[in-house]
Amino acid sequence: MIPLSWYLLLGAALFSIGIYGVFSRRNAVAILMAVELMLNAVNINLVAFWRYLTPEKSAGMAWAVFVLTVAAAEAAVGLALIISIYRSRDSVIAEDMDLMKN
Amino acid sequence: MTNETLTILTWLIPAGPLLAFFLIMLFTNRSRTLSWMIAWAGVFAALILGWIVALNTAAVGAHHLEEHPTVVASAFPWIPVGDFLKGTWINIGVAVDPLAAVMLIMVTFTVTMIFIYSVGYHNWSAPLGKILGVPNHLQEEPLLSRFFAFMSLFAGGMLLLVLADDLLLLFIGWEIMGFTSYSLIGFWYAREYHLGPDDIPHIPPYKASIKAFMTTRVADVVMLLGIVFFYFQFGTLNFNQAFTPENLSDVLDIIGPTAFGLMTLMLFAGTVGKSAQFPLHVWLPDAMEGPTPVSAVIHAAAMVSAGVYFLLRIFPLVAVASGPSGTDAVSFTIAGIGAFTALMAATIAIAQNDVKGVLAYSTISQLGFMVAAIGVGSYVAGAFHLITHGFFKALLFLASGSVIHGMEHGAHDVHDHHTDPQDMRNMGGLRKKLPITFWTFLIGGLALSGLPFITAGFWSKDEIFAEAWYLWDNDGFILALVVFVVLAIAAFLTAYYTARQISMTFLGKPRTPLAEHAHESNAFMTIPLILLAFFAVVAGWAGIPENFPVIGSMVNNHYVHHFVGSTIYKLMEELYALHLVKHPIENLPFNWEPLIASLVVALGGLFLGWWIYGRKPLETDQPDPVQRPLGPLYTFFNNKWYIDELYQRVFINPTTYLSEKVVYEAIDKKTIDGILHAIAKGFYGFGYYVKRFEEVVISGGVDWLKDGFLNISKEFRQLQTGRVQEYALISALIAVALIAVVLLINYGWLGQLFN
Amino acid sequence: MNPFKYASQIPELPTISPLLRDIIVVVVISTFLLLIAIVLIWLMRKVIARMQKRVGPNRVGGRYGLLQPIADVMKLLSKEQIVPAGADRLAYELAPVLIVVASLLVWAVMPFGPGLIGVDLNIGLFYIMAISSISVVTFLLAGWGSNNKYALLGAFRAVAQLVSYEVPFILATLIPILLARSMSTVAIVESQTVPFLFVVPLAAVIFFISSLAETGTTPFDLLEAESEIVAGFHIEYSGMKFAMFYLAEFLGALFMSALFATVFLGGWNIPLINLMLSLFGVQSIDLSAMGIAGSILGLIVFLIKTFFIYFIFLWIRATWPRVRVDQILSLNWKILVPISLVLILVVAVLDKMIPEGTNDLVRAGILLASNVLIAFVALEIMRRNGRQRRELIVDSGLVESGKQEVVEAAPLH
Amino acid sequence: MVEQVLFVLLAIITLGSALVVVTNRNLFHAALALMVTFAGVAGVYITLDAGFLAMAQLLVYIGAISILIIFAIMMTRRLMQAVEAPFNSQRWLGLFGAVVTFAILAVVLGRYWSPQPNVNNLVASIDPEILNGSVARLGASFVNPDAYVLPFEVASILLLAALVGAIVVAWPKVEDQS
Repeated sequence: MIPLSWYLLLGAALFSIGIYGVFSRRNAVAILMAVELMLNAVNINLVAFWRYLTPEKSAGMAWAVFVLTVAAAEAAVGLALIISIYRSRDSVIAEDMDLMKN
Repeated sequence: MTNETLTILTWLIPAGPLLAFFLIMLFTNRSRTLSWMIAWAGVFAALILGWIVALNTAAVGAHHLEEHPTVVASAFPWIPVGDFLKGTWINIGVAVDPLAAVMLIMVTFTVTMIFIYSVGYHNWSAPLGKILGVPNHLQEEPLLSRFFAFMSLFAGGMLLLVLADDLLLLFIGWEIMGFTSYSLIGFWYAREYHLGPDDIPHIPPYKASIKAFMTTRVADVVMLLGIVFFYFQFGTLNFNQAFTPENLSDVLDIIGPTAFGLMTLMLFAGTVGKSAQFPLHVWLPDAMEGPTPVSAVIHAAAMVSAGVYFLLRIFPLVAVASGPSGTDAVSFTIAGIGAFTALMAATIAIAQNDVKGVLAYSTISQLGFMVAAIGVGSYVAGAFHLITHGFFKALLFLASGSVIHGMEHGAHDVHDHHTDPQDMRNMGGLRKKLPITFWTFLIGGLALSGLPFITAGFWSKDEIFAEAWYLWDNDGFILALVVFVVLAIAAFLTAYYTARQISMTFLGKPRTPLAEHAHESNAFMTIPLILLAFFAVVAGWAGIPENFPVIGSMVNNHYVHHFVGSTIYKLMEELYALHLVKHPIENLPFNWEPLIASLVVALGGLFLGWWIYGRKPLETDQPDPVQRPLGPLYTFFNNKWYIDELYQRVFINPTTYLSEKVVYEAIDKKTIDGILHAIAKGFYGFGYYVKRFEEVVISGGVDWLKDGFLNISKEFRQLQTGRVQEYALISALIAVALIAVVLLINYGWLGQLFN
Repeated sequence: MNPFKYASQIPELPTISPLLRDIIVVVVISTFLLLIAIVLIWLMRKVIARMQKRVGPNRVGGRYGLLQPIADVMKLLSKEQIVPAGADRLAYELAPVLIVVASLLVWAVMPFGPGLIGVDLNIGLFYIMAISSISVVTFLLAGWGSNNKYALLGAFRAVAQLVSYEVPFILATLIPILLARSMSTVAIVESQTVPFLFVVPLAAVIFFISSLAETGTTPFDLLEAESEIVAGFHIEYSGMKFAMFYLAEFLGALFMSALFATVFLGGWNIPLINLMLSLFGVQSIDLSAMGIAGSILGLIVFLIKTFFIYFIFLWIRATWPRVRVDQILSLNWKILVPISLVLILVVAVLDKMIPEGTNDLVRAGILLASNVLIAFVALEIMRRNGRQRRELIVDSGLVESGKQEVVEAAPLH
Repeated sequence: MVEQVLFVLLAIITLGSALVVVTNRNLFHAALALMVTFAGVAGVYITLDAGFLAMAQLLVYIGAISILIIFAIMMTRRLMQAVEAPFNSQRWLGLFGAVVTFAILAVVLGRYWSPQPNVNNLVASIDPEILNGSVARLGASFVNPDAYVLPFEVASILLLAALVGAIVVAWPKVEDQS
């Protein structure tokens, strides 16, 4: 019997790792990967709560599925953006994309 | 057929053309073929349904109809008026009684014929070069879809008017026709004329359409006032509810004969405008600028008949208003206008040279016949002449269109685009060139001039004469005698100018190369002519009085009289019992005088016309034979009694002068603008000082402020690195910090967090 | 804690602890597969050889060359392991292992017979799809790892083809799931009193085509088109690693045929037998109730069906030419996917509309009619498009095959 | 007990590979580690009796998203090979932010859900029927107007929009294709 808090801790840790990746990686693709990590962390929490609090309902799973969907869409569009930026600016480094500077 | 089915079918009659209009306008206006096919479908549906309904009505039988004239009556509440919670609604509804039935037969048939004809007519349109804005010869009409859309809308409006059971719906159909007639008369909107000296003077289509629209507006405003008056008095717009003996007598008692007559005349004004009676007839000849099918549908089948039909609809009102307890002014006005119009138009027609112009004026005069007949109180005769005239006048217009068409072909072949193909002086000898057109035109013309015993026109005119004579003979109604005489003269002239027209157009030998090279139109145009010719003859036989010598005993049933008469038979009986009308709908005894009169005028007129024009046909450029004998009278007729010029001087010039000089110059420019300029100057002065203040104080301060912000922003701009991650990090850190603060506040100090 | 319920156990066997039983099951199944792969190799070579008027392996092990595969394995085992220079070692080593693992994992939910199943997941088919999507990754690993442009190209092709053909594959699998109202393979098998092949033939056809593409056999074998990209993603692999790819390929083909047999041919059921018997009023037989005998009988039936389908695979492989990349993709996106979407809609609505308790034959007939109708309409539309395409080619005057590609590929951009 | 060990193993795999994802210099290996993370999360789902979600995780994340990411990596390959610092200037600040976030989350968790088993009476063991029916309930709730039919439709529209948008964005310019 695994306590709920273990799952929540796992989710929190995964989330923090994702945050770290988002803030500190230079490559846009890497940033995207980190975002996926964060989404997974969220999903873990959703499913854990579903299992432990309301297993007879389907709210947790349903929202997990929605997060899955959103992640898929986000990855598709994000990668498309990255590739088009790479085509136009020949770089996928997030720091180089500072057209709004000053 | 059950009554419910009949009701549904009745509702569906106008639906077809209206639906066709929307379909063409919205979807198929790109495809010409699809458009006219849809239009055909609409009118054919209307034709079939209309005839089914009409024949079912006829099948009920006159005796039963006399008791219950309204076969189909269906209505539903439409507009809430006043205290509509109590259910005072204006209903929209249809009703079919014998009068509507005969109208349905005539209108649907002629309109369908005209639709068929239009396809053939428009596939080869007006000549090359002479006219702007219209397709070249042997080219297809570019706006065919629009044409058929408006024609369908027109047909729908007419059917709506015929089937309407109350004044409002009737007025709606009336106005729909008004608008569509405007847009159809001005169909070739880009036409401009460069008239030679000897050309027939005519104004371009767009002016003609505006003229028609404005003229009928004048009438319609009065008519609308009349409708309001009617509703105010009767409390309903429905004919069957309004025209009960009680209502009529009550209203007559309440408002008195004068006001009653006034109401009737206000409604009658609508007819004057729509049916082109004397003061307002000027729009109709110019309306000939539209394509010939439009002329046919406007001046024969639908629109002008609508006026008379409306007059027949409100006939009980007329009868009561001019009845024993009414005023004779009503009948004098109506019959007087009708008779005068008939005579005037006939006189004008004898001096016209435009083949369609002659027909236009003859239309006016025939409508005068009907109006006069109704004025003297002969209901059936008016209706009967309305129907027969619808048939043969549509025939005549279409045939004349075919003639013009042939002439234009000739014009194309000889490359002569300056001779007017509509001028009868340029025709002649077309009998060989256009055989079908000739024979059908001949039949129509004979019907118009009332060739005895065969044609429809004879029977309907004879009916009018008989009625008028009977009224004079029986109760010494002096007006009836006047009408009788005037109409007899008009009929004589009618026969005369018909013979003249046929002779000038078809007989003799061609006077111009155009006529030389003219040739017959295509089957689209000739087949409707033949069908219409059939009806132009046969339609009259339904109206042979049974007491007519020899023939009457053969037919032995005055069918139209009983059928149409049964519409208001019962009502008139009751009104007669109340001494509100002079006499009910009754069978006339046979009299020799009207018969002899109509025989004489018809045959005499025809013979005279033939004697002058047909016996030795005109040569090229030979002036009109009657020009010299008639002298100034001829020019007077030829210039249409100078009525247009009169209106120009009396109405239009003063109006323009008023608006130009008084309103624009004096009031607007001088007075109002003066005041405004004064105010403007004042504000200029004020504004100058405001400007100074603004320059010195405000903008100065703003500049100072701006510089300050500029300097500050120079410093702060460094913060904006344009890196997403930095922004995200900063915002996240701030959020984390906030959360931390909240938590610390919630949980007290860190010390007691983990216990 | 484990939500998955095991299949109905065979009573004769002694009951043992679940963990031990799991291990036994895993060992048995994987051994069986690894062995049967050898048979498959021999079968393929023999059958294709006969179809091509050759004799095929006939030296090693009797005149039928029964031991030929063993010799092949020996050769592969004894070969030298070459690692290309500049290879990404992690990916390079991981790929063959992963692909074999994936191709073995899917068999866990395959019902060989009554009770003969690794684990009866209530989401069995979904599990299969998920695992087979893993195998896509391994191609990328191999292509990327063995630092070689042909390999990378092959990997790209393979991934493009597999990922896009997963769509009609899944859609076509959804239809039996709809009809059986369950994703469990056992439930699907048991619900097929009439094999779904005769109920939704169109779905079966789509499934078959996309399974051909999934396994990358002819006519969809672009991922290892020897003539274009030398051998696809596993060009740089040799010896046992290559053997693993080889093995995975055979297992994949066999698995697809087994899946077809399960989903559309009624698995270990003897087709239509219960309907026949019920027509004669005889007591219907239930293999799952007949204990071990039933299990063996079911296994035999299942294997017969599976190998029949596998034979059809070989047949196509031996006879069909290869198609172009753009043709593959347009076939997928323009034909298979729309048809299967429409089919799902129609089948779902019809299946809801047919009242419960209708005779299975009637239900099957209605669905069959709808399938035939949709197929006819689809064929009609395709015929129209084809004619337009031909006219386009003829008008453009490029009729010789060389330039035709340009014209046909044009609409894709 | 077995389950707890299993869970700990899964957690270690997941977190470790996640760390690899965010720290590894070679993006391709990072992507591989990402797949491992996804697989680990799927395992976590299985321990949570959410087999369906686990499979969906495999199908979507490993089968689709990872493939996409690897494609992107390969298309931008030239840059991958160029030696470059994997981290930007603010890595330490980011690390700090992440740690603080984790700390706060941990504090809140510790406050509400005690790490000891069987403390706050949760739904410990439920009959397997409910769990077996969970997928069916999920599907029903997606098409149930009282439940999630609207978000479901919105999600579908979102996917469509993403499809179109991705194609449009990544489409080569007109001058690119000869």
